[in-house]
Amino acid sequence: MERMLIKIVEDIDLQEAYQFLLSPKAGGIDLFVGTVRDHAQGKEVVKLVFEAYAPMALKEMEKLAAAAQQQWPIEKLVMLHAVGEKLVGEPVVLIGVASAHRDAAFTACRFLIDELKKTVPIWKKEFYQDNSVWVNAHP
Amino acid sequence: MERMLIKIVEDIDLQEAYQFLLSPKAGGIDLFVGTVRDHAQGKEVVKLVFEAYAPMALKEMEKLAAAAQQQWPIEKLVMLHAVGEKLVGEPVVLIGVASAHRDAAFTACRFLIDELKKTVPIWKKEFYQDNSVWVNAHP
Amino acid sequence: MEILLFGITREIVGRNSLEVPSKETIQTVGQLKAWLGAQYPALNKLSSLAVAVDSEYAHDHQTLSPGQEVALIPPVSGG
Amino acid sequence: MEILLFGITREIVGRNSLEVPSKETIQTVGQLKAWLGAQYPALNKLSSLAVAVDSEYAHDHQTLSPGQEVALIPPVSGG
Repeated sequence: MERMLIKIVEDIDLQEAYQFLLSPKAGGIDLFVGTVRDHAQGKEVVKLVFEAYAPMALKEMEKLAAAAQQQWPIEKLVMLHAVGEKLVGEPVVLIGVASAHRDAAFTACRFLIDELKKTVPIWKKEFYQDNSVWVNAHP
Repeated sequence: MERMLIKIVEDIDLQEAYQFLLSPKAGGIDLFVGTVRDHAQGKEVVKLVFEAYAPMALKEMEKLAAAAQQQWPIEKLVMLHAVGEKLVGEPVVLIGVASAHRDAAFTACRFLIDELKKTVPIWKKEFYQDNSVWVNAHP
Repeated sequence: MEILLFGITREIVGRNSLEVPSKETIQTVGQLKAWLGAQYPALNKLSSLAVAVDSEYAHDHQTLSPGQEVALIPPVSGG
Repeated sequence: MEILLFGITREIVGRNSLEVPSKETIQTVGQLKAWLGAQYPALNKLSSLAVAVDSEYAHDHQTLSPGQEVALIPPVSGG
């Protein structure tokens, strides 16, 4: 049985992730979905564009998944990240963890999204009404 | 705009909850889904049956939602609990929180499921191969 | 006075609700619990037993009045 | 040696990848970063700049060999 679904995708499919996570041994599933917010740095956001160094991003996500599986008893794990243009309200990242008990599901899910933001080579350009910026690029 | 969706239902509809939670002001959505696990107290579970004192359960869930909204900046909030017979793998409870930042979404979601289990008048009867028991009823 | 029953209390009593005979002089939640425990000793073996009045958890000293909706709340186990 | 470029480094250089002239004697990741910083001073203004070798983060002392896939990794901002 495949326990991990890790992909770079055009569009996040919540239903696909949920179906993958369902397991007779799991009592709790925690799903985190990151969506495009209409504001950032006090400005109105029009859209985001995501770019990934896909082979390395997948490798880094797999390392995080392995680290989570060593720390917590995980039945199933999903990590999906979208690339391309995303409008306000659209999902851009999905992390899902199914475990026998909810504590592991919550804790591992939180760990995975926090670490993904630190190490996975994916870049976000934020487009405001008047300009655009690569997020985190400058101090 | 309605910010809270709180219901006792026959069947949990993840898609309905997700659509309700999407908001231009939200950057993070945390969704917790509790499902029927195939084992409990070291025994094989065949099914669960849930029973609610519905008017009071809704009132208690609304109190928890209000308490969460006072503690964290929440855009949208969903609490769904199923009643009736649920088989292994089926969802029985769904908590969803959308917030501008993920910290509030995770923390409030965890708070809501933890508190729901303590105070909301819903009862679960676990059916094993050979017998059945009302969970938590006895010391 | 009618008492709504759920979960294991429904199974102990064998019905969905229970009528407290009007001859009983039950004025508070605590008195109701004592009377019920005497009628149905299995209720005393539960991990806890709360009473809800008009769908709110009630304290033992709370006075019961006619027309209120009263329910027994055995240990909850939702989620 | 070809260097893959992403995000803001792609915009600074103006291309998806960059060829390091073979006359340059670049043996380590650190030397590559120094050379790039001299050619494209805007790279020095980034919050951080990592190099990946064969899709793994590389240390400055790591030696570069022909045939490896080398990429510049500006500050990530996924999620």
